[in-house]
Amino acid sequence: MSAATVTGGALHRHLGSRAAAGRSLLVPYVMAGLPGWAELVGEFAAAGADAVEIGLPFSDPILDGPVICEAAERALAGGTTAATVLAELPGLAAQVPLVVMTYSNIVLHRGAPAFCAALRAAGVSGLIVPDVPFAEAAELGGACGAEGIDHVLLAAPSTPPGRLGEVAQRSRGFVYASAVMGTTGVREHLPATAARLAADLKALTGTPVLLGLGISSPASARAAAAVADGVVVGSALVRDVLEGRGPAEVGRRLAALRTALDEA
Amino acid sequence: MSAATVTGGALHRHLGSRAAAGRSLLVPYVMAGLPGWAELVGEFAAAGADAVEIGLPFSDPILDGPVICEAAERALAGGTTAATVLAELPGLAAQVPLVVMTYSNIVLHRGAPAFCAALRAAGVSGLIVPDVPFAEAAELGGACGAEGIDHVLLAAPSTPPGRLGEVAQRSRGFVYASAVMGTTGVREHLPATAARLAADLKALTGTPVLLGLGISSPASARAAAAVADGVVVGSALVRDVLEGRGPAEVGRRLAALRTALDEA
Amino acid sequence: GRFGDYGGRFVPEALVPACEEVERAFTDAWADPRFRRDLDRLLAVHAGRPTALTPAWRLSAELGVTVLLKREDLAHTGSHKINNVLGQALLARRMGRGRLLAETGAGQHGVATATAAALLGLRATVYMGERDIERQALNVYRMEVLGAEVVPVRTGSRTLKDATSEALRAWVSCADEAHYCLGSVMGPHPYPTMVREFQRVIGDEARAQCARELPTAVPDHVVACVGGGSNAAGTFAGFLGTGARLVGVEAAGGAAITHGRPGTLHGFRSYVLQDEHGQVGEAHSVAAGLDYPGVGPEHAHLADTGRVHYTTVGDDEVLAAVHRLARTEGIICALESAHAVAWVLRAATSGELPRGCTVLVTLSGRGDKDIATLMAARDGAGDVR
Amino acid sequence: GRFGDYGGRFVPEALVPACEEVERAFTDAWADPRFRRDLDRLLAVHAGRPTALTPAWRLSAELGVTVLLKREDLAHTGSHKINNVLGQALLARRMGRGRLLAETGAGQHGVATATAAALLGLRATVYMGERDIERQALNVYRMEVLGAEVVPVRTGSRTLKDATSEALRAWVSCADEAHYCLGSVMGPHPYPTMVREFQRVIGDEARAQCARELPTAVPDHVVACVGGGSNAAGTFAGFLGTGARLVGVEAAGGAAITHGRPGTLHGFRSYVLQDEHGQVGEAHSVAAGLDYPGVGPEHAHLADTGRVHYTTVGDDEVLAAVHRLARTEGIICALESAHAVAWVLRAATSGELPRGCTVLVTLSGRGDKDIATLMAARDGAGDVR
Repeated sequence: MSAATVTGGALHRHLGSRAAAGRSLLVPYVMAGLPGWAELVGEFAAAGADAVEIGLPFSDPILDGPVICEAAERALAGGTTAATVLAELPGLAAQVPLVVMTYSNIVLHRGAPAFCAALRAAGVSGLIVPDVPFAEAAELGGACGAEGIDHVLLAAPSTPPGRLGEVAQRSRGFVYASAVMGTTGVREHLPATAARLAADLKALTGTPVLLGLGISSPASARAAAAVADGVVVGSALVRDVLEGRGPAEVGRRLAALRTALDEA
Repeated sequence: MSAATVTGGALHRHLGSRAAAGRSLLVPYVMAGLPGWAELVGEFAAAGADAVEIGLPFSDPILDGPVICEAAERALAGGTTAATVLAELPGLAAQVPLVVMTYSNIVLHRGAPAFCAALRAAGVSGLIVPDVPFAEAAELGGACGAEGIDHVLLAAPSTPPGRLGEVAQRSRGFVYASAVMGTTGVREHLPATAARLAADLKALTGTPVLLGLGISSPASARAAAAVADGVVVGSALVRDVLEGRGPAEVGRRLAALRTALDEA
Repeated sequence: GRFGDYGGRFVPEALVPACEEVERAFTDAWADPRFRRDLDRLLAVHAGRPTALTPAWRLSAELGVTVLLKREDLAHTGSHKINNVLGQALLARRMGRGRLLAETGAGQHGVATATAAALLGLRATVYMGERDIERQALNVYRMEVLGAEVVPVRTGSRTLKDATSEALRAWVSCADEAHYCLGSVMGPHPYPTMVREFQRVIGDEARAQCARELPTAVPDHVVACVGGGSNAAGTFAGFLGTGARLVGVEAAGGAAITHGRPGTLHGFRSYVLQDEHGQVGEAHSVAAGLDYPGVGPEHAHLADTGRVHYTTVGDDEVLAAVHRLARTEGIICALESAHAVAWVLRAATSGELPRGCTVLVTLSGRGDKDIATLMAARDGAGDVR
Repeated sequence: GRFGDYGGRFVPEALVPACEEVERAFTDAWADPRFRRDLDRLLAVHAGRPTALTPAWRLSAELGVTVLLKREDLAHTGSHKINNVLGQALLARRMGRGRLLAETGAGQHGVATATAAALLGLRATVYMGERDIERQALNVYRMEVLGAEVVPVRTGSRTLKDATSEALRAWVSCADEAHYCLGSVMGPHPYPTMVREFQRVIGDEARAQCARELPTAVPDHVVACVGGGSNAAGTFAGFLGTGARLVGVEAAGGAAITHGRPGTLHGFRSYVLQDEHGQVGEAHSVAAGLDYPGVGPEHAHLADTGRVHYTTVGDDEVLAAVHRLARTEGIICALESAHAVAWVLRAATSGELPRGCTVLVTLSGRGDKDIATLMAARDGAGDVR
């Protein structure tokens, strides 16, 4: 993987053109395997998602807070595997690009090339693996590139300037900017660390910069949209699912976020 | 205390003359403070005891087995002290000499001279302190001598020949020959160690040699009498008391032993 | 950061700078004679090093094999864990960190971390699975007496694996003020290397002691139990350059090398127990300290290259080994350590250890913590011995 | 066999030859360089001696007094008891005895005896009060794992005092084949002398270590807890010939010297807690190892001559001392040892220990055995710290 040869795939083009048109991007997260998850993808598309992140549950999710941890446990307890999820995805006829998020062992278990080929076959256009940081990403990035999967990289408030530039330039689809030093989870306000990281990243790349981790309310989404190209929202939506809310109801929460972003 | 100056007191003369007359001596033990103990002294005298051993209970009786240990605990729990016992003794008008048996701390607590004076005042004529062996006996022996109390010494199967001679010559009243390497308690047969020790002692002194520790049945008493000048009987009688038998009944057990000895 | 295909730094980007800082600080400290002197002094005057090398006279006579025991059970807090935590605590102070984070399973590493923190005036936060907290109430209270905060972990199986995940998560949010004091030769680079270096004092001491004790200077076999693998890594470090045959003994129910396959967990790539879908399994051993589904990456490499022979023993053999060693040598070793002893018993019987050979066995810790487990095993199964 | 008015051999005539034989054998062995070499080697390779001398840096800074800790808690089995039992077990083997008898209270001496017996291939029979057996189930099982037989004692208060009486009784009937391995500087001659000599390794080591550690070579104060008094006797033995002020700290509820009067118990004359009729009392301390109503006869003599200053501390101070030491130095010491620490805390505050002075404190054992007691104290009384 060299900077010169990496070009964007479908996700990259889709989000890039929407962002260029001035739209604040909204990428919600679905934990695959929870009740109604497949319907939820459609609801999110209908509610204005620009892409949907599909979480493949892993037993030891070290970047995830209590909500996603519990969701993963439930999904695993229900027999969810990467294979069952990828088999279902083509049937969803999703109206938006799909981005898989999972941990490195799930990828490594099949081998990165085979895993990426399976993603492609399932119609997935992006991949996020939070425990493969930039320095470990060469093999995975190559495998993604070979299958036309956009490999989304994460940046964090602690990422030093030099590496921030590399992450910004290599990430495809979008740059996942961690709004906070912490795990996924519901937080009341946009953390103070978010604005600077987003600004730094935007100065380094034309790829959309999305803030994630802890963004849950219309207010914080609006605040994030003011400094970045959009947001990733996970725990707030997954919590709804865990609490028993149906796809339509969860879709309404996303619609409220869409409204907030559009008003920003 | 030098061998030349030690002469016997009342106990010494009493037992010496009876033994010389061919009588097998019988010295039963009473734990002072148990129910009916005072009456028991009279019963024992009536049943043919040649002297009665009065046990003053001590909290940590290291030469005593389970029966006497339990008796001591009960007596102490009932408030028995050396003082209460010695105060009662004169009222018994005992028909035989009384020998106090207790442990060194009870003696030391008052000081040996004061303790021996109290014994004399209470009409006691002998003293056995099993945890004052010969080598530690000088002070106590002197105090006894000063008050005319016969200090009974113990010999054991393990006592080496040299010291056996000294014990035999210094002991007054009788020589307490430990029939067994062990504590007080009820044993079925006369231990094999008894005969040799008794014979060795009898060869060393004219003072009566009484076997004690574990002699409980008429048969073992008879066997003991065949090799020694008599027996000390404790646990078998105390067990009767602990089991609730009254003075008259316990006296009958002693009478049976008396009969056995007289038939020997 | 690599041992062949293994190791690496598979952590969120947010943690990479913290790992890099630990790496820089450790590299710098390890080359600094003053740091080494300070650590050596702490190990000597506080932890009681050097630990003894005990010839197991009666067991040796029974087996026909000369058995030497490296006595980490005599180290302060009862196991080799203290070697590593004193090193990391000194490093944390050097880095200006005021707090230690740690994961713990049965509580041994947690107690050691709390101890080092108290000694150096640092705060300590120990993550411990809720199930382990219930099972190890005494160790929890021990940590509290030492002034540490014990945080219950309620995710997953609520045991060591989850406590480790939680400690990594917590570190993300406080890496600027806290040092993650990881307890074994695992985790993201530089931990596997750093912890091995802090534990190599076991092997270095044993090497020198064997040279005095044995006519051959070097034992024929060097044996240690392997969970995460820190006592084994420290032991082997002293003998990799010799001709000694090295043997790592895993718990049959937690044998990442023997029964696992390559994977990533807790920031490193190594052999990992996992199901056919890549979900990490739970380990099950009578020894709580070996209840870990992964193994340090250097062990994975040493297994692949064949320099170390890894094998397993089962719970029954382990319990029998505790009793055998207790009755022959007067040492009740930890159930973890008993895995190494059990292998020696088996190998001496089978002839894998030829008569007259010499065997160094690291006793990683003492068995005081395991007495209740031994009692339960006795009461539950009459044939334990 | 005498220390002033104290000591002696107040045992039944039947036991005198056994005591004499122990005396002869000990005198002979102690003068035999080979015995000394064998014992020294066992202490080194098996028990982990020398134990560390730990400067208590943070506590010293807080108190304004230099505190050095002699770390018997690091010795094998967790206390200084191992020094004595290894000596007596070697002696028993030299005397051709195949079995050790011992009394135990909380179980520490029993575990140590069982350990030494296992190591030397002897059998061990440990007498233990029925109440203590109930309270210390883990130590009972530990002894059983080591192969010892634990005999419940049902007389008297069913605690240590009664276990000692029962062990003496038992010895009467088996003195030809068993050695009575008494656990402290008490009992009939030669035990008080012999046990002190086996424990003087504490003081001798500490003396040499202080000479290296302190500019003044000898500490100003030497402090140890006193129950029966063996760790104190061993410690003081190294410093009687120096100018150090020696301090023995008794438990307020078991202070034979401070609250007792002369008497005889278990074969020796010394200070004994007793009622106005000469019945021996029960001691009560949060530290089970100090629950003994007597004290070694040499201590009685050292108290009378004034060479050692004996004082007491109460349970509350002791519990506070455990916590203070844990939080400043990372050492959870035994409740017994905490008596010595508690006195230092008090004396540093009151000015009895002037600022800048040096204090050696013997930590006789580790506190692992006391964690349940500490938890109960916390739960029972909010003001323990």
